[in-house]
Amino acid sequence: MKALYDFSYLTSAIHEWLSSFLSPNGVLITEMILVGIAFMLFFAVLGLVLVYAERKVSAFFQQRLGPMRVGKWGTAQTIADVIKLLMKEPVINREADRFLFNLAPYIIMIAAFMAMAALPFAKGLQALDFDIGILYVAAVSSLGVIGILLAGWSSNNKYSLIGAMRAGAQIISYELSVALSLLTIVVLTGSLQLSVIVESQADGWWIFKGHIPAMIAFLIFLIASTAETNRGPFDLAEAESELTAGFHTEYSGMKFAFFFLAEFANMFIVSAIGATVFLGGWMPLHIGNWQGFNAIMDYIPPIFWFFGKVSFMIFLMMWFRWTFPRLRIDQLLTLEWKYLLPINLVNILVMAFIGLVGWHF
Amino acid sequence: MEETITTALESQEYFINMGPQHPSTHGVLRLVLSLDGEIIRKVEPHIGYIHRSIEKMCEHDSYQQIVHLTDRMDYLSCHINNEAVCLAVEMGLQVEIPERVKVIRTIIGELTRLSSHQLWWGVMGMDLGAITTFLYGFRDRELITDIFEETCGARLTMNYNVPGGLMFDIHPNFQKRTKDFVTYFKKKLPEYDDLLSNNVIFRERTIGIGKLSKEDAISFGVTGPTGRASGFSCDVRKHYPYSAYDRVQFKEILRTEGDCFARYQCRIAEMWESLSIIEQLIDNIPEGPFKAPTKAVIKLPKGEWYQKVETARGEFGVYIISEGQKSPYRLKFRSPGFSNLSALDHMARGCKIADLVAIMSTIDLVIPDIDR
Amino acid sequence: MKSVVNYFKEIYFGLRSLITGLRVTGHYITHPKEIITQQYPENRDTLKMFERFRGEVVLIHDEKNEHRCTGCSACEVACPNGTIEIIHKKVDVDGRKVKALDKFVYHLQMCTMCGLCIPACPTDAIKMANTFEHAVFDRSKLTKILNKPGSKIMDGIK
Amino acid sequence: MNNEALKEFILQRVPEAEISQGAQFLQAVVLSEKAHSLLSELKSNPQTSFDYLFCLTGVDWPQHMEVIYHLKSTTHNHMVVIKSKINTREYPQTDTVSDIWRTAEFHEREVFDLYGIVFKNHPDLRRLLLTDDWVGYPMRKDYVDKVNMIEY
Repeated sequence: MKALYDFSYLTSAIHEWLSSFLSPNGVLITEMILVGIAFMLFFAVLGLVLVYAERKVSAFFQQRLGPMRVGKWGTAQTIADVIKLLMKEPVINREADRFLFNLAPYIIMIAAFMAMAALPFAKGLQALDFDIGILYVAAVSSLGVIGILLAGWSSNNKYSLIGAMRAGAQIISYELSVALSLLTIVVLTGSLQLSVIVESQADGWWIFKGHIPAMIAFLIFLIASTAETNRGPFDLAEAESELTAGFHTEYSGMKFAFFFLAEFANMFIVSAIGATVFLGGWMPLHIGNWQGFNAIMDYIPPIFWFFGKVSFMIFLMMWFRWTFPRLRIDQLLTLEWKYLLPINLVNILVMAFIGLVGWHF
Repeated sequence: MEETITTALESQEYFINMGPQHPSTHGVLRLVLSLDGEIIRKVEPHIGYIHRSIEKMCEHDSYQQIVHLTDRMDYLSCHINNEAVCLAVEMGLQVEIPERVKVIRTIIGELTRLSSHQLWWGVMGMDLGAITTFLYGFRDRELITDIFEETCGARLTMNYNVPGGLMFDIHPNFQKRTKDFVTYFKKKLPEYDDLLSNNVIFRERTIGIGKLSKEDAISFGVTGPTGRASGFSCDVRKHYPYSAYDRVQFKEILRTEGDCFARYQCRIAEMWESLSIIEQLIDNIPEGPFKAPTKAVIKLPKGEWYQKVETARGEFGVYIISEGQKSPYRLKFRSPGFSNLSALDHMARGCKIADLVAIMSTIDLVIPDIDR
Repeated sequence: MKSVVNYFKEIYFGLRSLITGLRVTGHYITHPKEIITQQYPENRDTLKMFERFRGEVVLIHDEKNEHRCTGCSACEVACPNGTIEIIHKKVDVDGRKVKALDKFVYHLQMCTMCGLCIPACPTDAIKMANTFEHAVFDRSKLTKILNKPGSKIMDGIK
Repeated sequence: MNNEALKEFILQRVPEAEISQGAQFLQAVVLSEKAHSLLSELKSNPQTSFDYLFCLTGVDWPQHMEVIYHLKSTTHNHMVVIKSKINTREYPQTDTVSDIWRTAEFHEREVFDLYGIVFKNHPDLRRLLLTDDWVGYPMRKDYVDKVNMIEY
């Protein structure tokens, strides 16, 4: 029961058990390997679940049933897809730059892995607790664009190149808005450390405590992070009706699957960051002095709170994708530089003022 | 010589083959784009990938057999195409068509137009990235194809018209089903507005894009909703009423902006007009035979006839030159898509690739119609 | 000042239009009863085609294995694609040699389901069936002989 | 302008034109050399102002070729059919009208493709529907293709 609420018991138990028969360096290496394996497994499961979820959610938006054939309610559909992708022939364009072409999907995957490391999943369940957590996550999550640019360039396909260039412009622009909207909350927390930010929300989530400016920041974060993950309505880098598939036009088989997986992993990462900063991470929902209500909420384990909030954010992003038409590249940049960025800057100012005067809860 | 080399070197232009297999060319249309970055300098359509030489086949077929070939041209307004051939042959034979046939042809023609516009709406949304609209468009279209299947026997290539009338009478359920559909669709059409027409992203993507002036529209022979959005009054139903269009009240939808959004609005407004035409006629189908007596082997006298009708895409013309044989000497289909496509280069210059997709879907190209 | 007001107006109306869009899709995800998917092979038993649906040409046989085809080739002439081939044979009727149907060959792979052969038939011997599952692994299987073996023409049909 | 006036208008420009009243439209057969000047006059003259070319097609007759222009005026709402007669089937040539109506550009390419009628001064006269290396002009009556055509 305890382990469900605080994972530090579990992790320290593992640590002590390993220390009992290994040297400190050995313990460190073993723990690193264990964490790596855990993340890899998590990644695979995440991919399976999110792909299935996306297909089902989109189906229900469109009055369809979605996958129904493989397994009960089509639950094994993604596994079947993975097997199909594994068995596919990896085709490489003859004129392609083979080294970069093969490298690109791994860079995207590595970027996603690195960002995942700093996420606080639950109390005591965090691989790395930096004191500059937000900065690290923001920096690392934009590494993926290098992979996209490489993929587009090395494919020797004009569609891929256009897609990659679009992605470059898009991600670099929207990185600003993501970081600034997170900073709006950092103004209140006074720390960049993700665990501290979560702890500071024990008496209420920042989106409620910071009221209007925090909500504006949340909205901006939602838009900007959707754009940063290249998802509709901002999926210009793929834009299947214009560029067939954008930067991954030439990829097939498992390398394509990596891009696909990275997209979903990135979606999970930005949702997790949003949930951590705005919606209190793994903190349960607490309302002021309602003791009974707060106690009931405490019974729900933090890990469920975390994943619940993340699923909510992911659902919102799916909802956007399956409702809106796609923007054009110049409109996308206009939206960022003309609307999101100025509002964001003013919003930080307002938030700083509120924080200074103490008008937040 | 030196000058051309320097301009060639300085220019940033490169070429992209869009199609023949591309998701937004709606078939096997190939466009060779000259691009400067993302800006389009020139569009060169290459067509003919599904050219089946229907006109040549018609020179060997009997007039009844020609009708079913027109199904395969503009498959989204096949009934109206059939009607054009039948009207041309009937004009040549000078047979009087029963009133019942005229009304039924009009109703089914309008249903065809509706189904074509529904599909266009769905595809338009999908081209702009809103995939859900595609499914909604098809959901509503399904009900119309059900009506067709029950009455005509096929969902897409109906071949319901024969020279002189109809192949068989309407199904007893036809009126009820159609009325049900009209009430259903009147509720669903505002949803179309909510999803696309009023959407800020959609408006940004279409307003002011792909402008075509009225003079250019006439010069390029751009007809249908595409032409009417530019202010070119070209509705054949209004100007040269055929079948039962002379006895129904409807507005010719005209816009003056000539951009993608105007073309979009034209089609949405046309759907409302089609619904009203169906409502006016559905309860007033006169009794009578469903076919005028014609000979088994139709031989048109020597002469030539041109019949134009308004399909969902524009003015469709059938030009028959007969030498008195059982097959026409020459049969020309003036397809609306062919002329509309010729204006694509003019509209798309200076736009971005994403705009080209929007322009193409507002022209509403059906490739078999262009290639014939 | 006016431009500032317009700026915020734009944002407000933009957001509102997006929310109306979200409401439409939101309606459908919360109303799973409106799902229109038909699961085709599973619903084979309940699936009923409309009676006029044109699936393939069949030669009507009655329970005595008799058809009404005289072999007049009217359908062959009416067919635009050469789908129907009538192969004749000579039979003795009252000592005279008379043309009669030997094989009614039907090339389903060429048929466009236009239905022109049905009204062309003077004796109503053929009709369009409702079947639609025509997929086979070999194209030659699509060429069918419609008159059943041993069948003969009904009495009194000329 | 009614048909009588149109007839006179055309006869003034091309006296040798054969004008007949068809089932629907007024038809005028002119020689291909005269066609371009007549058509451009019909378009530019404010009395006629035939600004809408709604159909352009070729016909292969046993002795000659014909290019048929269906014209309509959107202002006056009258229509006329001009048939430009090319007195040869060997190497038929006529002037392009794509400088008068832009839509003719595509239609003339199609006619060139299928009938082999060469339109002089056309900006981009290439095959349109068929492949560039196609031999022959399929819509001509004497075209034979043993592989793809079924003998009737």
